[in-house]
Amino acid sequence: MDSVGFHLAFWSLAAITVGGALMVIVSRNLIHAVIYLILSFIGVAGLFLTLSADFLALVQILIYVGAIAVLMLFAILLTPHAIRDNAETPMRYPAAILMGLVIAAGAFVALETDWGAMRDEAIPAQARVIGESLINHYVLPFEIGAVLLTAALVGAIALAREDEEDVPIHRDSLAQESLAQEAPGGLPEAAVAVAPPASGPAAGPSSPSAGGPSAGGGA
Amino acid sequence: MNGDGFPILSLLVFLPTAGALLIALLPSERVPTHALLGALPGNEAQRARWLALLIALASLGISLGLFIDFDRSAGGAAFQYTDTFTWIKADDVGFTVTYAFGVDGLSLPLVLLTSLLTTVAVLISWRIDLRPKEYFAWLLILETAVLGVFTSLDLLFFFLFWELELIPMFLLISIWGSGDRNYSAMKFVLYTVFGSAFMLVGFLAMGAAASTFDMREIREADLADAFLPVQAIFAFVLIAFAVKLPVVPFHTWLPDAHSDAPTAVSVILAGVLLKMGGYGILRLLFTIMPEVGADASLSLAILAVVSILYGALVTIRQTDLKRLVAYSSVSHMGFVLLGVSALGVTGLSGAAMQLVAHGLITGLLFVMVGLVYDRTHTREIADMRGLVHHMPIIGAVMIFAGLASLGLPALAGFVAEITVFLGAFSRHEVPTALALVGVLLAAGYMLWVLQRSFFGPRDDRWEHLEDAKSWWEYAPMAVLCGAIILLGVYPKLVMELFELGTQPIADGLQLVRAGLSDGSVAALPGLGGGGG
Amino acid sequence: MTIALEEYLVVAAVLFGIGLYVALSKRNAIGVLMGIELMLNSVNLTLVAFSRFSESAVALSTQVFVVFIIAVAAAEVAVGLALAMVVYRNRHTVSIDEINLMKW
Amino acid sequence: MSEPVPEGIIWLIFFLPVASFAAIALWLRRAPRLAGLTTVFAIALAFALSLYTLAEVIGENGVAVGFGTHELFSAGGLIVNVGARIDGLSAVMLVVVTSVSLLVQVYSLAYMRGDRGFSRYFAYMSLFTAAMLGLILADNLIMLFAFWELVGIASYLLIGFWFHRPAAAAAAKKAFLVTRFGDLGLLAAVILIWSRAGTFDIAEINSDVVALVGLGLFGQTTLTLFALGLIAGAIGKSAQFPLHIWLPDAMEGPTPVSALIHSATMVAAGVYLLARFFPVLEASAFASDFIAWIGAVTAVGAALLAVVQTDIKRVLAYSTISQLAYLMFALGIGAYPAAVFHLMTHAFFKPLLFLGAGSVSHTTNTFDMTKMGGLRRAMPLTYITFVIGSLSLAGIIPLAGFWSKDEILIDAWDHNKAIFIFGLIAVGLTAFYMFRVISLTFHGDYRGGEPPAPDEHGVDPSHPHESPRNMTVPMAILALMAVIAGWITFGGEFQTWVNGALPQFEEGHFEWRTGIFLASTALAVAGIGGAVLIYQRGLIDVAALRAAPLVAPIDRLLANKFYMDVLAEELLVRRLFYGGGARLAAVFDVQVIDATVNGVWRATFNLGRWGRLAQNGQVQTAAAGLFVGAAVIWGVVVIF
Amino acid sequence: MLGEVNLLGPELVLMTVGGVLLVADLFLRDRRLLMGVAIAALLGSVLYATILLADGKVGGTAFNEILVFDEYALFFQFLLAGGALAAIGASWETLGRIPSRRGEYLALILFSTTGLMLLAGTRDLIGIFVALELTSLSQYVLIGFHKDRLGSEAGLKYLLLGAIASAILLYGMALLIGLSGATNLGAIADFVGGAGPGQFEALIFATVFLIVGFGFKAAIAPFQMWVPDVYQGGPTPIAAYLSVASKAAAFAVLIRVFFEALSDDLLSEHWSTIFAVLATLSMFVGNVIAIQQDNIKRMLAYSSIAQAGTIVIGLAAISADRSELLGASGILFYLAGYTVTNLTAFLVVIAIHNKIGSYAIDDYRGLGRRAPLLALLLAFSLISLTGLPPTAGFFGKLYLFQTAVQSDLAWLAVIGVVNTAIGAAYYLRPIKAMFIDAPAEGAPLPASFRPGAALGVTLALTSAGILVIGLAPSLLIDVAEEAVRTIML
Repeated sequence: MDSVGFHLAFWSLAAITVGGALMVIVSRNLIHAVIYLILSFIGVAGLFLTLSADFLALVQILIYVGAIAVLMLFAILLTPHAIRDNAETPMRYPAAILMGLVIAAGAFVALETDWGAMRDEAIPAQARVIGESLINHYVLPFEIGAVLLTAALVGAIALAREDEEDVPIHRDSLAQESLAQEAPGGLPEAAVAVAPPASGPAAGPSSPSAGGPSAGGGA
Repeated sequence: MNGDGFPILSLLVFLPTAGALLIALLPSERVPTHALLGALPGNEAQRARWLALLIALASLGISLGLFIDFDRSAGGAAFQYTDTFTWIKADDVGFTVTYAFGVDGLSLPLVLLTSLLTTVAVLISWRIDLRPKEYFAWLLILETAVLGVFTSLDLLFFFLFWELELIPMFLLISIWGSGDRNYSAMKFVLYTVFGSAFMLVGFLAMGAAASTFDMREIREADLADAFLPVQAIFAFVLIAFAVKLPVVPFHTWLPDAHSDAPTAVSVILAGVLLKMGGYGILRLLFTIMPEVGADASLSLAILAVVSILYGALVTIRQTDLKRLVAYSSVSHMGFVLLGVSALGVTGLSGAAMQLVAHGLITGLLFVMVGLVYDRTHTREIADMRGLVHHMPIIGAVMIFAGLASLGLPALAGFVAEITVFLGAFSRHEVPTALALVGVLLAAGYMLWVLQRSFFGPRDDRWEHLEDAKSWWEYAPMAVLCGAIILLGVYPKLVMELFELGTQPIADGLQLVRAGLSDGSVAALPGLGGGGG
Repeated sequence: MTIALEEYLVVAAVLFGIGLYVALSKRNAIGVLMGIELMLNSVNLTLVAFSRFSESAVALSTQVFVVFIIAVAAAEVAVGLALAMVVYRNRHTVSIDEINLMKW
Repeated sequence: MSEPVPEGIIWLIFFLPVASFAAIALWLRRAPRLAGLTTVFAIALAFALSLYTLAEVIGENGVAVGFGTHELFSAGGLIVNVGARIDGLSAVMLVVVTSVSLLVQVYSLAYMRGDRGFSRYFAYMSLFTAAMLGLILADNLIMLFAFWELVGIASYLLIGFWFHRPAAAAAAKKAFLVTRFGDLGLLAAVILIWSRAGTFDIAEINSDVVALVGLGLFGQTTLTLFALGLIAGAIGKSAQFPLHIWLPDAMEGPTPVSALIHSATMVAAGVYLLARFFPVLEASAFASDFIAWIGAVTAVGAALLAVVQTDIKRVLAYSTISQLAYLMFALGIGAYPAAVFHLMTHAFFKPLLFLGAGSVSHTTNTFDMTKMGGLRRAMPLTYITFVIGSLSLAGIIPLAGFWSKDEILIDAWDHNKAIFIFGLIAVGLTAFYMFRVISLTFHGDYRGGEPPAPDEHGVDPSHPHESPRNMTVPMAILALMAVIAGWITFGGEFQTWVNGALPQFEEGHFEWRTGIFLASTALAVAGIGGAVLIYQRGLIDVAALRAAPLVAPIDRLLANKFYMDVLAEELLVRRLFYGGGARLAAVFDVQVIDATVNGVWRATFNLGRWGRLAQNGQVQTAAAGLFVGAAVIWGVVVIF
Repeated sequence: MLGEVNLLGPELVLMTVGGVLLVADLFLRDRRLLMGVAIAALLGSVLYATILLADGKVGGTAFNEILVFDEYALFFQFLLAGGALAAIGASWETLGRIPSRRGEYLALILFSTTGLMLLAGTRDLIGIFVALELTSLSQYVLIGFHKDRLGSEAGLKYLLLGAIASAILLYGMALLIGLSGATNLGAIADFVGGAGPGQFEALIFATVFLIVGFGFKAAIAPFQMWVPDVYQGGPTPIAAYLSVASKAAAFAVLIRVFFEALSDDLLSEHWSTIFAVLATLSMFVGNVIAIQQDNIKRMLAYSSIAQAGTIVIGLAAISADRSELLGASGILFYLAGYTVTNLTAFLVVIAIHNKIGSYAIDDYRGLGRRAPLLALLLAFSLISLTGLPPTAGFFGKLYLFQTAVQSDLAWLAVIGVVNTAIGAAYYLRPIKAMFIDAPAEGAPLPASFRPGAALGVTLALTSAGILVIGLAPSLLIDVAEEAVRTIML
């Protein structure tokens, strides 16, 4: 790992990774930010390669770049009225301090810790070994992971699709919102309290409640 | 011997709760008549109060029976009628709660006082027509809690009852009270919880060190290697009792709670709840940690004197009749602390006697103030004048109560106060001498208030007032007056028991003091080794 | 100088810090999600670095772990974006600082 | 020891009035006539038994008859007993109290007729008599103190008997509080002696403890403190300077009450107490001197005040103070038998005077002498008895008052010349103010009395008339006693009986000193003559005299009762205590203690108000919280 | 192989039925049936666990020691199943609002419960992570399930924060794995026992991040900020579920990780202080801010933060010497009592909201007269939360405070009891509103206050639980001790 090429590869990939990430911060356009994010992901994938984790690098590219980043782009496109300037909140100052602290602490730990003996060679034949491991040693997490993905899928669909039959629970009203913006004295809960009573409990499952105008879903 | 086998104390303690449940389950008038329940006579309020009276009388009967049957011989110093089983047991870790009831000479009179005053409270609440079922149910649950405090022999069991009393009190004050009742009820609860919070830590530390919470065993245990210094445990537990007693400066909940509570609750509050503090000091602090008690004696005496004098001074300035009586309690309960600080049988018995005497007398005072308030609808002393003209009987009993309160001989308060003084003087001369002034001040505020509100010319404003005329008004007055006179004329009736009950405590203290004086020869006089 | 574990870990730490900053400072909820992804990437990098260098039996485990993390990250993003869409439908905004109907 | 008197008899004396009190309180509230008769009957019986007791005790030369004690209760080392002690002193007192009480009750039957509180009155009177008898009988300090307090309460109730009068209610309270101030001293003495000597028994204290002091085994200081405590109690009860201020006000009570309680019995209890503990007083020189000087000052001071009063009962009240002061200094200078003797004679002529005053007011509706005058024609019997009483009080030979006063003066001459001078001055003043009263009340022209208040019972005062027989007969009997009661001194037996109460037996004797007789008589006659000349003959214009430049300040001083009442009530109680200390405490309670409690709560509450602001609903704040939390934990690790 | 899968049975039942529900959702809408299936699944899971227990399978491990079926896990399985049952029982009304997605809703609850159960029964960091994410993801969706303004906001907040917390947790795990070279808790424990001085800093760093990650789930301050918003915005049954089940599992995994993996003397010395500080912070933050709340859900949310702080007292006590068992069993006992108590409170809140449509405490005025039973039950649960007798909360607090005192943390117990006093201030508020205040003018006045059958039964069970634990805590204490003993070894 002392070869010049390796050095070059490591440093450039590190630069890409970190630089991409930094550009996510700096970039003034959300779409650009996603692009830089992808760059950073690719950098990480490259670093995986330098660590002989070929399979993971592949997965990294596939999932992060191919799925996650793309999802984000879609999401950005689907929220046309939302701001796109990748602006920052006033939290950026404390965030910067925390960032500094975390990096310092992480670097300190990384550099000062006795990490024990070092291995010379990477483990071989990774894709197959990992696969075997997944269905042997880690079959339980694997199973759970499958359920997790199912749950996420189902959940995302359940959330994303529009259900006209839903009976809204919170009556949205202007009063509620205005109250929410007030000083601590005026509480958003008060608005909930003002809401008219819910429909009778006997209301059938498929019959929408008669109580209150259903203003919940309107986009 | 004494009722072996039959859990008479469990019956006594839980009978009121059972009665409360029964009352709560009584049909209210809104329920259509039931074949069986519909046959019950009277309306909701009538049924509730008669049932409550029945239960209260039953528990009074049991208490009286115990009082008569109690073994007063020298061998009777131990707890009697004990009723014990291990309730909660966490193996290995010493978290054990014993279901343990028992009475000795110290607690029995207080048990009797509790059931007596509860009966009085039920009677004096006869006219409650706001949610009567709930009212009487809570009142009876309150009785259970107080009786439980006086009879439990396990620290955590004691604590359980101690806390149990909060909820009924909170509701009773804030639903049926007057004035700023929510504030007062909340203040009462927060104060008490605050105090008992520290008590709990103290208990836990004791229990952890002794690996038992049983009072009878913990007394023998060595608390020296507790997780807290013994002094800290003592101080922690004392805070709770000082709040309850109350000791200045932990007293400000008392005037608020008293003056805003309904009459019956004021009676219970002054009559028995305050007593829990004094009882606790005697039963727990001095019994379990005599060495610290002996060390703290002077501090307690000083606190007592401050309470007595300061309480009396503040009392004099009160313009509200009920608040005045309430503040007078602060002063009078200072005598309890003074007696306690004396460490000897005399002082301790005097303190115990003061508990009972104050319970009866202040109970009566609150009954009277309540009757007056029911009629005048004001508690402002300045608004009252010449009430005796319109209510001769109430006035007379009020005067009687006032005189009893200022320590008139032949009445219970005198016996208690003089015993306290005699007991305390030999140990704390200057504090006791100062405390004497409290007697004068007590006469001052009592007589002054009588002069202002009961004497003086007729006032046309009060022309419409009626004197007491119902049996349920007479009965409490008669019973309490009778008891006050009886104990004043024949104090041996309970003093005998108190002597029996405080002897072991005083012995423990004596032993420690002997140890201390021996230890004073050693290099570290301040830290007498573990007593017992 | 040898490129060894420490260097990777430092890079990962820096990446984590940047991710943190992004997550804590961006107005757009999707921006926050990006920050989270950066943090997760940093974790992945750490794990893979351990897998490569660490002289112990977990070389494989760490890589498996990374697989799981990537899967979970994807799932999280999916659900997160779905929720962001719901919020957008309700409020026409995904600005984090405006999503504060409930507070105090 | 043989028992000349069965113990039952003694207790019966005590329980008779108790029974009458209980009977009235429980059953006879609405039967006033019966209530009055019950009381009279009970006290008459008690009187008879007292006479019997006295006779038996005389048979024993007045030496104490002991009975066993009965334990009331015990608490550790404290054992409180109940027991009676009969000796010459208490037997005499029993007779005095029951006899005066009996006469006063009879008088009251008429005097209080028609009062709405008739039954109540007799109940209180019974209670008082019972308590007084208990006080006399007590063989130990606890019991004595208990009855001491009960007597005070009975006095309180009776002074405030007409509670609808604000002045009466206030006077009752004042009386109780001022006496209780002194009672604190007594209580302290009780506590002190028990903690040092371990006994309450009067006989033990008088003999054993005093003997121990003599042997140096018991602290002299302690004994002095004990004696001072007793003196404090006595000063309060017997209305001596500076605690005398309650007695004149106490005249707001019904006149028979003043006659019984505030002249003959309760106020004499202070003297009785000191007489009981005479050996203790003797053993403490400081205490003796102290009480002697208190008495001397009070005797003259009160007599001076009596001179300027216009209210007949207030004159008598100050006179009582003055006479009791005589007893005090008599005890102080060691004239124990003389003091008891004067106590007895005073207990006859002073009630007589009060009853006379009551008789006068019965027809004039007032005690204000400026509204009386010339009553001697309308009320001859009252006039005669009143004059007899006054002469006796003034110490004119051979009336009872002379003999007792003379004895005191003789002892004073022997022991302390300065105090003797004070005593002589008091004699002159006494004669003067009494005859001032007689002149203003019975001589001159009738000035019309006071019409009755609309809501009170009363008669038309325009035509004064003699009082009914129920009133005059007791007065006559008392007048007789005021004449003859002093004659028992001649053989010295009385002194012997009384001495019998002391641990060491001492034969009593009668003494006669012509010089002192002449001096006191001269002063008395001068006083009488002066009063007659000034107030009857109008020799000096009193108003002009009082306005005279030299006299005026003195007059103002006297008119304001030496400013004692103002000092005590206005300055000490109202300003310093109520407006100062108590106010401070009350303000402190609200502004500091309760404010702190509420402040703690409010602080918690506000903490929540600010704290919740951190929960600003922003995801990123919450996220920052995660890292801040991590940093905090890290910090904790680093620090600890 | 079946032997291994056998131990996974309870979870497997849930996962399977969850899948079935997802499918059934496509053509079934009968909420009674769907609810029945979900409840049956939970009961089946409990039954399975009971059979395993009876079969002597307790103590076994499976899947290469990733899954462990010990009494500790079993305890939590019962507890979590109970929490889930209550949540489902309370969801009748919620289901009525989502006619087209009932299956998903129920399935997600089951999945989430699966994740929580696995969290308590996993001894491998990877397993823990995946289980945690399974439960979290399901919960994010459930919170936002109503897709209204508050719900979606709550869901998004929860997700973003949860993801950040996960990232932190993962960073800590990664470092721990790198240090120890193992993912199995036992192996990590071996490493920690022999950790060198050069590794200590990193170990602490990792530990801190683990605490943050788990503390987030357990709603310990200062990682609590999501709690009130999420509870308020999400469907109330889910809020109830989060407040008990999620918290319980978080503590389960905290105890297991810290006990089994990180119980080295040098380390645990620090934990004690850390946890004591966190406990103090949580109790004060929760209690003090709760006083200010007017919305009962928000109030209960803050209360749950304070309660978490109380539980952390137990963690601090474990870490201090001598009373390891006491602390852990105290936590288990408290959690059980807290579960029934808080569920009761939430269930009543749901029942009342179903009728009056409000969560405002002010709208509770006069309920004592109009709905005496519900009001009494709410009062009872609040009394238990305060820690007054005769309730589960009373003994729970007693037990935990004793652990603190025994572990030389008397000061912490003092803080705990002072907070009990502060807690009384706001717990009494709804009681006061219901029983003391007169109803406001024009307040909604429904005639009948009967909760639905499912809600009613659940409510009866949970409130009975409060009383039973309050009157006879011994049984539960024994069970808790037994459960803790298995992870002590």
